[in-house]
Amino acid sequence: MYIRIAEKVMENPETVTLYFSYEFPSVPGQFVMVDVPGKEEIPVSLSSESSITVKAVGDTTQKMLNLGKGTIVGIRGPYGNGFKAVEGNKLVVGGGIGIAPLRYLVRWLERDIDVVYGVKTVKEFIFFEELRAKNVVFITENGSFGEKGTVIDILESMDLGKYDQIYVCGPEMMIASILNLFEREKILPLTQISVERYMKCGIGICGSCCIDPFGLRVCVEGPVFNGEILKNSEIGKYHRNGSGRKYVWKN
Amino acid sequence: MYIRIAEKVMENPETVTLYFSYEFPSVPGQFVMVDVPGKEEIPVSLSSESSITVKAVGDTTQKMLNLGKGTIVGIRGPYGNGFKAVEGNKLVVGGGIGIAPLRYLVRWLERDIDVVYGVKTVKEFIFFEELRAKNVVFITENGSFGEKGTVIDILESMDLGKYDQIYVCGPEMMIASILNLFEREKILPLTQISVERYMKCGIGICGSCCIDPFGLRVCVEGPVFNGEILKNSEIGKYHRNGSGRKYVWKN
Amino acid sequence: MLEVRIGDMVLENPTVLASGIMGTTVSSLNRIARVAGGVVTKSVTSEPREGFKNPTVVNVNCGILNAVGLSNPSAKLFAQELERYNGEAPLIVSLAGSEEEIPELVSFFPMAQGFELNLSCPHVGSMGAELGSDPELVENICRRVKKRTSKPIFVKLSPNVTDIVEIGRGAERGGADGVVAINTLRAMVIDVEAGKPILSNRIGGLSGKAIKPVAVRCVYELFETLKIPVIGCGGIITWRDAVEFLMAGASAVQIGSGVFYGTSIFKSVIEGIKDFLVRKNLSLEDVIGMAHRN
Amino acid sequence: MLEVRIGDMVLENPTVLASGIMGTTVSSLNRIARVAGGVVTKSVTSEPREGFKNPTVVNVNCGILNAVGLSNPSAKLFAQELERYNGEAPLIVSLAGSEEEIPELVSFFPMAQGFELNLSCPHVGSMGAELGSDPELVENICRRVKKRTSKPIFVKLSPNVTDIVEIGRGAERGGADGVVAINTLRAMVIDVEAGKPILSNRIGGLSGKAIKPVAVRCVYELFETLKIPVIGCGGIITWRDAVEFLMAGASAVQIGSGVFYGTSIFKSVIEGIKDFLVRKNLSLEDVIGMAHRN
Ligand SMILES: Cc1cc2nc3c(=O)[nH]c(=O)nc-3n(C[C@H](O)[C@H](O)[C@H](O)COP(=O)(O)OP(=O)(O)OC[C@H]3O[C@@H](n4cnc5c(N)ncnc54)[C@H](O)[C@@H]3O)c2cc1C
Ligand SMILES: Cc1cc2nc3c(=O)[nH]c(=O)nc-3n(C[C@H](O)[C@H](O)[C@H](O)COP(=O)(O)OP(=O)(O)OC[C@H]3O[C@@H](n4cnc5c(N)ncnc54)[C@H](O)[C@@H]3O)c2cc1C
Ligand SMILES: Cc1cc2nc3c(=O)[nH]c(=O)nc-3n(C[C@H](O)[C@H](O)[C@H](O)COP(=O)(O)O)c2cc1C
Ligand SMILES: Cc1cc2nc3c(=O)[nH]c(=O)nc-3n(C[C@H](O)[C@H](O)[C@H](O)COP(=O)(O)O)c2cc1C
Ligand code: FES
Ligand code: FES
Repeated sequence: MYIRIAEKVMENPETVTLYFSYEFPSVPGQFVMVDVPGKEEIPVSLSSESSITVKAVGDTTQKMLNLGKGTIVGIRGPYGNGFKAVEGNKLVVGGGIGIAPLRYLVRWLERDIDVVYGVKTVKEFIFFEELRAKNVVFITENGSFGEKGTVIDILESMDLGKYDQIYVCGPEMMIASILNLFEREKILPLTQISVERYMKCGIGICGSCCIDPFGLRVCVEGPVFNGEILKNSEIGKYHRNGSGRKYVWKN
Repeated sequence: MYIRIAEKVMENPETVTLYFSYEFPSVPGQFVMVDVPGKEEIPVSLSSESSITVKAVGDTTQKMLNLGKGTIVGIRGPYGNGFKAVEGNKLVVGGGIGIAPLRYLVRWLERDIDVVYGVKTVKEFIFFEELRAKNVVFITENGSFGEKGTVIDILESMDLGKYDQIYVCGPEMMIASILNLFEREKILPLTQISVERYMKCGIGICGSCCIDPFGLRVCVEGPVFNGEILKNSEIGKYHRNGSGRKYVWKN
Repeated sequence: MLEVRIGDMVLENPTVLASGIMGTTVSSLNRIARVAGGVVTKSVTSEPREGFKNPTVVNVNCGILNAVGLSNPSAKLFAQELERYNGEAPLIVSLAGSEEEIPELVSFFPMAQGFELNLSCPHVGSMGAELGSDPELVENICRRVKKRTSKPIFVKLSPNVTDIVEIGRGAERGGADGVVAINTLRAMVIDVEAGKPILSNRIGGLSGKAIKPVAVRCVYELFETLKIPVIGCGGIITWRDAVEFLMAGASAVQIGSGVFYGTSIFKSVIEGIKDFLVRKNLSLEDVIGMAHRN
Repeated sequence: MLEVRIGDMVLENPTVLASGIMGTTVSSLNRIARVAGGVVTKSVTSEPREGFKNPTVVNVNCGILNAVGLSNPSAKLFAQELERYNGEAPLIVSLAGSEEEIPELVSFFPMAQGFELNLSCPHVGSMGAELGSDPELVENICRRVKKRTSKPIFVKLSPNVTDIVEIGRGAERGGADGVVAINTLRAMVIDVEAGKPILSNRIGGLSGKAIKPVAVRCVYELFETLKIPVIGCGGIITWRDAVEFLMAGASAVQIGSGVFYGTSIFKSVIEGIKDFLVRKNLSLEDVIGMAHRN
């Protein structure tokens, strides 16, 4: 599908939200493959029914920051499983750009949600006004706003036992620490964690997004997995690039 | 679609009705392409929602007489436009095996129908019991049953003006005479006449069933045409074989 | 706005009826000529051909499979048929046969405005292979046909070759005024209930939706190398399909199996192309070959 | 009931995972091996290859178009990966590269139970053409690989040739234990809004539903001439599709794009074939090549 950018919002100097005048039939946690003119096609989560939010980390994402309103981009999807809604108390945990799909999730879950949202410095916060209306703990590593520390620091200080479900998205090292914490707390089964892997097809055939040891495809069986499935997986240990070559995460 | 012959009824020594345990979504006048194992694929009208009735005139039709119950035949279709129902007094005119689609039509129209049905000798009548329950004039050329003469003879003696619609199917020479008669009676616009042409695809692409001068495809725009369209056409004059070569009808 | 010129031939719009589709009688050609930019007849041979037994044409998943077997009443009888052509769009007569036969056929058709050489028939002599898979043969046939006529000639290319561009080059060297890509893909469908191929000829040619990406690729490759115009054909159903072919480099497009969806397909493709050009503020020339420039 | 023997290789059932589909990591191969009769890995080369930029795989009408570009982490790294293969079905390693490179790759894979030679990559030296379009070259490569291994080897055939049987014969002469037909059809899809080909590599390979009739025809033709087994591949989604291939002469079938419909496709094809055999009171041997006898 080729679709025009209807609106463009710079969330911070390195993050943009692109709005389309089209609502993707979707649930939060699902992603689309976005073909950026002149650059590559990359997977990006929906940050609402009709938007994506991208942080510039390389060539393609940088280019996306500079796409003008009205530009036509190629979009395939939505793909993947997405988050599942549950009844009861819910905690949403986001780190960095990982807040993008969680913003859609928070809108969708509507109530009984606490949010923990950590970034490095205050300038990185996005969807700030929207989230602030919710029950949110803002965290910065340098203490420039909200609590000082990492998301893990805060989670360790919280009573996680009171939540019926915990939703997580963020950098892989944060997820790795969270998996350890949740294991210690014996709450892995109550978690839904979104992860990222290198993707080509997005539709479950090329195999590039498979994670060890079960060969689960992040694009089909994921990107949202139960914490138990991820605990003894490659997540936090290594990942693969487009050739399938393994790269061990440097902590 | 491949479908099993559920029931087989010999209507007379050279005509068989094959019943399938499947009701074709169809209207009377539509036909199917029937692929007879070991022989050719030929067009045959539906004689009910779930049957075809075939007269042995050559290799393939002869073979069909001998197909056993349970045999699997290939069927494509239903194709073509079929008859249209109208309100009011209806006359159904059949000659020879042309009664096959008309039997389905008579069942479908249900009421306000007169039928004129002519054959050469009494042995040729098919669906006799079923039709006799209706208001039918049976005709034989040799007078062995019913009125003696041709269908035309009888039609000429009737008050055709009282009918709101006249449906016709039968041998091409009969149709040619009927077209002349209807023209004289100025009732061509009130007629629906089913014709036959050599067919290959049945789906409107090969062009083998096209009739001059408008290039109408019997398999798509037909086989049922308004009499006005047929009046100055090739019908009754010539037809083509599989190579497209013209053959002038010998009267 | 949609007029195209291919060699000396002017088409009012870039849609052309493909060979073998409603091309057996002049009245069906007349019918399509009222809308299409041009019409190509069913391929004709010097001798009459009954063709294969039915089934000869069947619907398959995503397309149509056919093995009609070049049925035609002979060039002589078909020429009589074509005398009543209404002339509402250029008439292209499709010729088939051996290297010797094809050039002989030209003189039968004074009413033709061009000829299309269908070289996808079995090569007399070298069993099974097609005339159209030998670039030298293609070149020679073109030369011989060109000697017989000053009207534009087009070579209909088969996709069943290792390198379609090589064959296209042969046509160009031989003086062809354009190539048409593509004819059908060799294919087969087996009925699992009957345990045998559905077509009486077993192997047939696949057309329709299924072959469009192959056809677009062929047009793209030919456009890159050839100087003569390329006419696209294969799986065109909507205006989008047609535009894809134009962007790949086709100067015009032929529609075959798409007629299954109705003879109004020409109208809808034409209108769709028009709307597209207006919406994008482009001319037809801008669009032709655009994918090579982007 | 569904066991097949191809050369020395015994498959518990005739469904095999096609190369390049979920074949990059051993864990995904392990996953499929639990159901399928065999698995083929992603093609591997001597040097690591990043492959083409995304988009490399897109859904098209009736199929999938891909130009992944043989991305792989190199034979050496991939062999390390495969050490953890669970052995639940024969593992066939797909090898790609030049005439010289391919035979060298064999020794990296002691865990392989067979090799598939993917000869559809550009022929080093003769620009653009594929190794797999030259029967002599195919014969030579097979001979060279056979010298390195006593395990069965299969040649994956390209349909983008004038005569696939000729290539199959080359493989047979070279000592191949079977051929796999077919790899993807050269194809292209252009996005009309952007005015350019969708794949970053522009031209890609078409797979899925669209190519099934072409693949069935190839298998049929190969079975008629070759003595070695033919493995069918191309557009298999349902058990009916698989049976069509068996009837055309395939001893086993590979499933690629069909995995799009779920990894359970193997199970459903296997169960469907079983039901069919029971219903028709036939053995697998009865069905293989049946369309040639009917
Ligand atoms: C399911 C999923 C959802 C995502 N959602 C978002 C989102 O909402 N917002 C956002 O900003 N980013 C998101 N990403 C990450 C985003 O895809 C990468 O940031 C982007 O691909 C980087 O491309 P680049 O060309 O700018 O950088 P590059 O310099 O090419 O790559 C930077 C890093 O991005 C990753 N990456 C590159 N290409 C791919 C690819 N094809 N598939 C997966 N990862 C890749 C690699 O880890 C690479 O090292 C998501 C990724 C996945 C898998
Ligand atoms: C729309 C339509 C509906 C028909 N409905 C019936 C029906 O309900 N019952 C019935 O008995 N017959 C019907 N027919 C006629 C039937 O198709 C022919 O009788 C049959 O094709 C003869 O085939 P054969 O091999 O037995 O004889 P052949 O010896 O092959 O042919 C005898 C004659 O049948 C006609 N014929 C042969 N092949 C075809 C073909 N492919 N398409 C059209 N005509 C052909 C030709 O006029 C030929 O001269 C219908 C025909 C058409 C076009
Ligand atoms: C029933 C049928 C008959 C055909 N007959 C011919 C023919 O006589 N000569 C020819 O060159 N091509 C013939 N073709 C091929 C078409 O002209 C066209 O090249 C092909 O079908 C691909 O286009 P499409 O997908 O639009 O149908 C025939 C195709 C069909 C479906
Ligand atoms: C994404 C993708 C990647 C592929 N990679 C390879 C490959 O590396 N080697 C190979 O021989 N075939 C490769 N193929 C071709 C498939 O193995 C198969 O031959 C083809 O897709 C036709 O089968 P299908 O219609 O079942 O997919 C690939 C196909 C796809 C769709
Ligand atoms: S991206 Fe291809 S399988 Fe997930
Ligand atoms: S039978 Fe082919 S067009 Fe009517």
